[in-house]
Amino acid sequence: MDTVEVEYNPECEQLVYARPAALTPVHTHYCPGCTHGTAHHLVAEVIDELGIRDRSILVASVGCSVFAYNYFDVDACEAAHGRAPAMATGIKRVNPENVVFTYQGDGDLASIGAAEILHAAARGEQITVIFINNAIYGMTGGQMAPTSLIGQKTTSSPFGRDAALAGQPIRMAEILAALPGTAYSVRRSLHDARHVIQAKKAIKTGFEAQLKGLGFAVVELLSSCPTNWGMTPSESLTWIEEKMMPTYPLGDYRVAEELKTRRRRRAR
Amino acid sequence: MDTVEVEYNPECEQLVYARPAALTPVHTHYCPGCTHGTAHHLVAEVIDELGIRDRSILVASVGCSVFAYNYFDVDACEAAHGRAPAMATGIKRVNPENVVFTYQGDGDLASIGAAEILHAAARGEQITVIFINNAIYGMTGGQMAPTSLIGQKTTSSPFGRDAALAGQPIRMAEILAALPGTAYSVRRSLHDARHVIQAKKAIKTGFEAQLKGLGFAVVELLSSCPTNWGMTPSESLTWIEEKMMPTYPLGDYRVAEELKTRRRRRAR
Amino acid sequence: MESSIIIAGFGGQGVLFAGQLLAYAGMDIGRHVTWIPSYGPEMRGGTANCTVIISDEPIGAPIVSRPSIAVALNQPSFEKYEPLVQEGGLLVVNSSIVSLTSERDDIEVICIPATTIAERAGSTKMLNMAAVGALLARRPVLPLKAIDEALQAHLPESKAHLLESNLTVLRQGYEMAETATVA
Amino acid sequence: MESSIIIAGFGGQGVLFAGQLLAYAGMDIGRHVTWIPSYGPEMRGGTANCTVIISDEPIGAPIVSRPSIAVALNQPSFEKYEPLVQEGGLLVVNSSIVSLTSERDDIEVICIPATTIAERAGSTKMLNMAAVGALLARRPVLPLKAIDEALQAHLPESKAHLLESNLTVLRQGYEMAETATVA
Amino acid sequence: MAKGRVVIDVERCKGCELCREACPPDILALAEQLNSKGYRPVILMDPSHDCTGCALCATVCPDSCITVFRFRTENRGAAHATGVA
Amino acid sequence: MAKGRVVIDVERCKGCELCREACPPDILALAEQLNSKGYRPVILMDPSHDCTGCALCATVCPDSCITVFRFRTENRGAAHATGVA
Amino acid sequence: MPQALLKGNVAFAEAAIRAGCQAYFGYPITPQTELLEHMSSRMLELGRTFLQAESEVAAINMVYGAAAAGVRVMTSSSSPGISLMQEGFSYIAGSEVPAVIIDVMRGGPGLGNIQPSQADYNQVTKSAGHGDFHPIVLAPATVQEAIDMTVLAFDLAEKYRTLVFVVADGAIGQMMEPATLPPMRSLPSERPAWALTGAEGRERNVVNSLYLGADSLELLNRRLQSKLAEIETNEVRSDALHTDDADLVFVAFGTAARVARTAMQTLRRDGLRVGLFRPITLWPFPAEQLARIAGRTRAFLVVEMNAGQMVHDVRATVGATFPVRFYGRMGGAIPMPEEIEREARLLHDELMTPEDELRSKSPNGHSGS
Amino acid sequence: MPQALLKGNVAFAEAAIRAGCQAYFGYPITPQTELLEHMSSRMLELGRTFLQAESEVAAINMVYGAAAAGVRVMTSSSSPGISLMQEGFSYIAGSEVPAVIIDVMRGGPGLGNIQPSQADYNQVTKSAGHGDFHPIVLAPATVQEAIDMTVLAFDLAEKYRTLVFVVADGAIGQMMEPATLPPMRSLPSERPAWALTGAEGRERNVVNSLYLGADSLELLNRRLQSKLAEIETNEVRSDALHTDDADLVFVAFGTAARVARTAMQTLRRDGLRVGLFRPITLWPFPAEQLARIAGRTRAFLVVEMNAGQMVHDVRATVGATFPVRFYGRMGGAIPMPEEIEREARLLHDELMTPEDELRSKSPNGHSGS
Ligand SMILES: Cc1ncc(C[n+]2csc(CCOP(=O)(O)OP(=O)(O)O)c2C)c(N)n1
Ligand SMILES: Cc1ncc(C[n+]2csc(CCOP(=O)(O)OP(=O)(O)O)c2C)c(N)n1
Ligand code: SF4
Ligand code: SF4
Ligand code: SF4
Ligand code: SF4
Repeated sequence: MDTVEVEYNPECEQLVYARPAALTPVHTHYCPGCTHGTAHHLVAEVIDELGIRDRSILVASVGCSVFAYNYFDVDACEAAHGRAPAMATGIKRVNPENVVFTYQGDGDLASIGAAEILHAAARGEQITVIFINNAIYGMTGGQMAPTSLIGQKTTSSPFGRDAALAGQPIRMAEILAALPGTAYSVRRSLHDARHVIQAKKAIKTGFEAQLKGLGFAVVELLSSCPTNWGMTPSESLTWIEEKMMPTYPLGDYRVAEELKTRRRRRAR
Repeated sequence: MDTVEVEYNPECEQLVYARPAALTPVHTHYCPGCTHGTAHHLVAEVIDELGIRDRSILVASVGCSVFAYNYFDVDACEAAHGRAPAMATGIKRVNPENVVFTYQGDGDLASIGAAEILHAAARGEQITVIFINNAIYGMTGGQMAPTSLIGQKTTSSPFGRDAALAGQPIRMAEILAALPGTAYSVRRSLHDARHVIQAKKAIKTGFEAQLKGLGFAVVELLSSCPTNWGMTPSESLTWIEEKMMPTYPLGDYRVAEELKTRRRRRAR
Repeated sequence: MESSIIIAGFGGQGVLFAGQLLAYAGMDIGRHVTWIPSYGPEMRGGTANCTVIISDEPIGAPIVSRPSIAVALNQPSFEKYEPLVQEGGLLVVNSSIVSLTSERDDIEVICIPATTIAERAGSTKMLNMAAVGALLARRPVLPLKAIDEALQAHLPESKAHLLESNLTVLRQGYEMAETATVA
Repeated sequence: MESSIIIAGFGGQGVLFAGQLLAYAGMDIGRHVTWIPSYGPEMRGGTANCTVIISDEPIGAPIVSRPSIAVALNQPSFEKYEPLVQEGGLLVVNSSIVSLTSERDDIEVICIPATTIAERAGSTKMLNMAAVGALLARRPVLPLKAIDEALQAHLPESKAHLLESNLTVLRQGYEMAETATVA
Repeated sequence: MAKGRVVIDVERCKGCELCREACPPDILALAEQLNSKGYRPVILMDPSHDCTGCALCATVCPDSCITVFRFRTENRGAAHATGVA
Repeated sequence: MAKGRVVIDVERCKGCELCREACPPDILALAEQLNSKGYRPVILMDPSHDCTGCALCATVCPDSCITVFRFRTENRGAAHATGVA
Repeated sequence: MPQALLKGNVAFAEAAIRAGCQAYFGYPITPQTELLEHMSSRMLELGRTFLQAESEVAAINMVYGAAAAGVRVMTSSSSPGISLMQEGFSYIAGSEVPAVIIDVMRGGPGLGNIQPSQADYNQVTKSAGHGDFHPIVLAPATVQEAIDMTVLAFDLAEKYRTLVFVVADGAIGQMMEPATLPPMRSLPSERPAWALTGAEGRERNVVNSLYLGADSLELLNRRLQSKLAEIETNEVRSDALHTDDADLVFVAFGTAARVARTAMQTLRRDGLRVGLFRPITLWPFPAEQLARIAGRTRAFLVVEMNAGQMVHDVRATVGATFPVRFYGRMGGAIPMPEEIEREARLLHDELMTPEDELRSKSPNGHSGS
Repeated sequence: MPQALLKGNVAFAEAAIRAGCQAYFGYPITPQTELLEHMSSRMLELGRTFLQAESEVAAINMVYGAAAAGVRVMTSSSSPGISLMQEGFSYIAGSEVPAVIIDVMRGGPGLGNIQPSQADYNQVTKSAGHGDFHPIVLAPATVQEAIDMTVLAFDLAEKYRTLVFVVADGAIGQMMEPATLPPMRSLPSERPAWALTGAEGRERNVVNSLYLGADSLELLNRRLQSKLAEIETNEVRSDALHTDDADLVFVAFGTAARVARTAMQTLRRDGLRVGLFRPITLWPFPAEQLARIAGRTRAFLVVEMNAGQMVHDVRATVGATFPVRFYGRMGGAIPMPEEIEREARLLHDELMTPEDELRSKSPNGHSGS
């Protein structure tokens, strides 16, 4: 696929924003307004800014982001459902010089892949995990995820998620923060420009944790699924803010000292 | 196998302790001084005291306790390695009237079975989990477990567990306590009589949590493996106290209100 | 007699329901029918299509390489299926958004502004009914009445209030196609 | 010529090492050998055993239903293997803890107080050496010297300081068996 | 006078309109005709030249369809204020 | 005068000696001969009748080999103190 | 019951419910997800057990648990999920508890795609897990058969205390056809004697697949083998169409059989005497029935949606000398009637040539277009 | 290199190291644990990658990752663990990355026991996972072969970018025999062109098994099938002993072949002309070699430590008319030479009776004592 060549005159115009180089020109298959796309360009911008495109290896997972290996202009592979952290471990252990990151949905990471993510964090694997929490299984058509909200109607919880039958939503950022090998575990949201900008900062720190060899890093991002939530893209963003955020408070659940000090210094 | 009939005269003698009825007469295959046996008789005593022998279903796991179904005089099954919580879920969901408990080692529960135990806790399955943490894989001959201590030499960490390669020990009682469906999560030890008595109290509460339908209950027990630790039984108990307890502090990590109050009332 | 019908368009154009409607109607009047969709991961903007077979005998293959009737509700569908329609077959085209025209002289091509018809009746979402109407006007694989009844019987409750307007669109599609000069 | 030897006893009695020692010695003097243990989950008090085959030709089955030589270091092993020894075969019995005696007149049975011998030499753990010595005294499947050398070559470092006493026990077992009147 | 302008890759645009909502001066609108994917893309409608080149539209665009420029003639400083650098 | 006594299932005992260490008056000892499993079982050696029937041995015995009695003649109350009831 | 227009996946689910399925544990995967979704509403409405497991591994072990408790239980999945269940299948087989598995196959290997496939024929018939066992494998070709065989599956599972698979390619899961559902069965009032229900007033029950001694495990295996032998004598099912006068017989199951049927009709119209043999039980494989047909026809054309798996069972049945040709499509492609007709005409022409020549032409691998 | 007395499991591990294995990921399971244990010390000493995974599922996906990075990688397990790896195997096959798997089989089904078994023959040869693929399967019968075939496995895996299994029953993993280790190979200085190493100065690489379109996935499958065909022509291996003059030929692999060898020697001493055919590659199965022998002998006695799995490949090869008898032990039992001799004598006597009678006697299932 093509990219549009945008002409401009540097003399009198300053380029403020352009599509990041770490994204391929391919048109994504994501639904209109799906913030998977937003997460993609944030990760790509961070890769560009850190200048690690030619060192990075993406481990895509099984979910709507299954084609991520087509969208990021880096070496990439497609893991089995839930096993991205194990595959990333295999790669990072033999390629310590590479920057290895996984991109996983909530069904992938929190449900079928719970053991792999837990142990990657416990071992302190030097990988960065981008975790897209959209409270649903998107790819397969909107079934309940371990992250679905109480009362949320999905195609596999048609009467709304009932805590007595299906339990309460799992908060992965908090759980993973508690594991000994975790250097960085935070939750951010993609529901408006301000939060998108904060999310990008967190993603950058998540990669820096790996570059500094501090251990396992995960950035949980509250993301939308207009299609399976049955809402317009903008309604979806409101739903994230009003419905998801109370259950999934944004925040820093584990930030290694080395990362804190660094951030402060930069702030000055 | 036989049991010895012990004769005595109730007139002038009072029976203070006898082998619990919930244990079969079978001689266990455990090594001399292995506190798996201690955990067994505690669980059996609790079953006797609660009068639930004929309602209980044991889900044995794959580990040295693999033959537990021969030792407890209750309906029982043998789960696949690590999957006892899933099997117990299947049973409890169709037999809500039964008291379903798993008996799992640390390799079984914390390593291969991490996803199943995590989700059983998250869903708040009404089961009781007896978790034997002996910091090693006993059955297979002493390999490292996720619970092995830093520096601990095992047959798969011959130079001692190195945190940089294998991560830090995982504290399951704490992790499981953080999950929304957990009603009871505590850690006790089996290294001396006083602690054994405390362990029994915790096991009893763990079963009461299920009887009251409060949710998922787990009792982590620090246990010995003289054979694979290469120590005498009594050296092993010292090792638990001196080496394991600092890494695995005993304590109550989650106790549902209903269980607390009850305990207090009894104390009066 | 066996008719094989492929209906294709954008995800949101009610392609699958239009096919099901034909299948229901066929079943209700005692014909053998099969309906099979193209299926894939959730994606908007992807093109959806389904194959319906209506026959007097038990049906073997539920899919066909060359349908006797194709309904193209958008450009990509036209490009894909126009060449595949059997000789003597029918191609129904949604001229509201399909600008292309067929070069073939061995098939019947009927163009109707389905989107526009539906829009006028209240919602573009009903364009699929206009197409079905047009189809039946040129190929009486089923009596229009059967479709009417199927629509009443199987329109999802959520859409019940749209029954009348759907029927209208169906008729308008039918009539427009009856009178239309064939391309 | 092929000899099949089963050594059996309690877990702690050095059964497996005794077998390996024979295998090492056999290999070192250029014979074909196989060693295979009974294996199972870690359990004390279980009985352990291993099968050693020493032959002039490549070895097929690494296991035998009826060994030419059996070494029974405890009661259960005696009960299990006494009946299985081939006609004309040898049964070595640790009389220190095995009270039973064999009824068979078609095999040679040699009883030595292996535990006691070892205890006297410093540790009961060496009883396996006494048994090996006795075995070789009655069936020269290998020269005693080969065992000496194998022992020096393969005794685990942790036990190196016990080399001498092991050799002594080996010899004592050998001598006692040489002189012993056969049951 | 406009301080900036945006260029939209209309073929890539899926018409989700998130950029519209993010745009303070509200100068993005849906085009009349569909693109080849069947979407109504967003286009810049800035008659009174209100675009500040704040790039918020580009920040939230899930499909990275938007390129943003700011004219050098005035308040250069603003470039750093966008936070998307 | 002994306040209690213990009965040990010597066939079940594996001679781990944990009961010995738990026993306050230290009146448990290893037997001379092995049981049929090849273990040296523990036996009660209470010449001076020191057993209090505290049941600590039974509490720690991994193989539940020990049955414990307390004589009714004196301090019944102690029964409740054991905590293993 | 009147006919309804039913989607295969929904038909599987509703049929299971009517057959008295008391518990369902599963994990979403295309192209069988509608099955799980139907269960998620209907089972709860009926007050039965539905649980979306955290994974296929958990799902099959939940099934194992519920089966051990003696209830009618089922799970469903598709190829990758079925691979993850292999250990669980083996435990269930070793413990001799009944369970029903619906496998709606998709294109592989690996993540592959979600299009219809029959590439897991070997997986379900030859090795559904480690150790010596075979599940009974039923292969419906219509939505009506999907219903009937799901009901049959529960009965066979209970009768033999075994695993029963109902396997379909994605097309059968996704297509809609008119079909009739059976009436709702009443649930069994009590559990089997061996079930885990608490040992009140009876000897305790143990469900287990561990037999430490080789002798005891060999005994279990003998019992399993004689059970399998019994199944091989009693439960073989197949369907034959126009095979009496046929020069050439298609051998196919599932959707491939439907397509072959269409090809057969066209060819017959053109005067070629073609028949169709359709294994309904993939295990036990209807070898005798097939051998009998081999006696009266001249060649087989095996059509599969894979690289050639069942064809090995066909060859093993009729021997290397009998002409067996294979035509397959892979990766989720469905063969078109025209393709099969072409192959059939080629083969038919060859049938006029001497046997030996023909044989030499019969390729081993697939010859798909 | 001088001979050493080596345990099979240790031999596998040390041979892999000498063959240049750069990374090992595994999970403990009897009877292969010594393999993992040896790796845990040696790999670290050599500064290579060793990691005890949290499970077999994780282990195989770590292997997948390291293989995608282009290093020589291996895992090992036993029956239940191999079942858990099926999905991973399928992904590795679909992605065409090389990997070596050591499978030391134990008694099944289910938890079964830890005694030697060959009951997973079908699992490794017919269906190591969903979809159309076959790993190359090597079956050593001695500790020396365990070494040689492990080295070969790495070379074949790399040559064909495929999965290679080395399968042994527990006895071969546990026994000690004198054997010679190869010299230590130097590690490859660079990675293959397709490997994931970061896209510096080249087009980016993608390792993937997803092909959404049926056409593209069919293309992949065609490539895989032609690769398999190539392997079938180049890599078939087998061993024949005294088959030239034999009236009766044993067909067996692994430990069963060793026992059969002993039986053969005894029988030959008694004047019976018995031979032994030993498949070394279980896949591809040495059908031609076997067929040739069928041409000059009168019957086969297939001996396996299972209920009869390879015997189906033998029957498929020689057809229903050629006398094939099966003798098997299950559940971890190892057949004794005497048992095989008895079966052989029975069969040998029958060989003197008319063919047809004989055929009728040839049972389908196992006839183990
Ligand atoms: C082993 C296996 N099980 C199930 C599936 C089907 N499947 C594909 S994606 C998916 C879940 C996707 O949800 P999530 O991880 O939340 O990502 P999202 O699509 O919401 O971005 C499932 C269950 C599969 N491909 N493999
Ligand atoms: C799928 C599978 N993997 C591995 C094994 C081998 N295995 C048996 S027990 C065990 C671990 C036992 O350790 P733990 O759970 O800590 O219990 P312990 O023996 O220490 O009491 C392992 C790895 C198995 N039986 N099944
Ligand atoms: S289904 Fe949901 S998650 Fe998937 S692409 Fe569409 S909107 Fe995004
Ligand atoms: S190996 Fe360890 S855990 Fe197992 S029985 Fe022996 S002492 Fe206990
Ligand atoms: S946000 Fe992007 S995709 Fe959405 S409408 Fe604006 S430009 Fe188009
Ligand atoms: S604690 Fe029990 S097993 Fe141990 S020595 Fe005392 S009585 Fe015997």
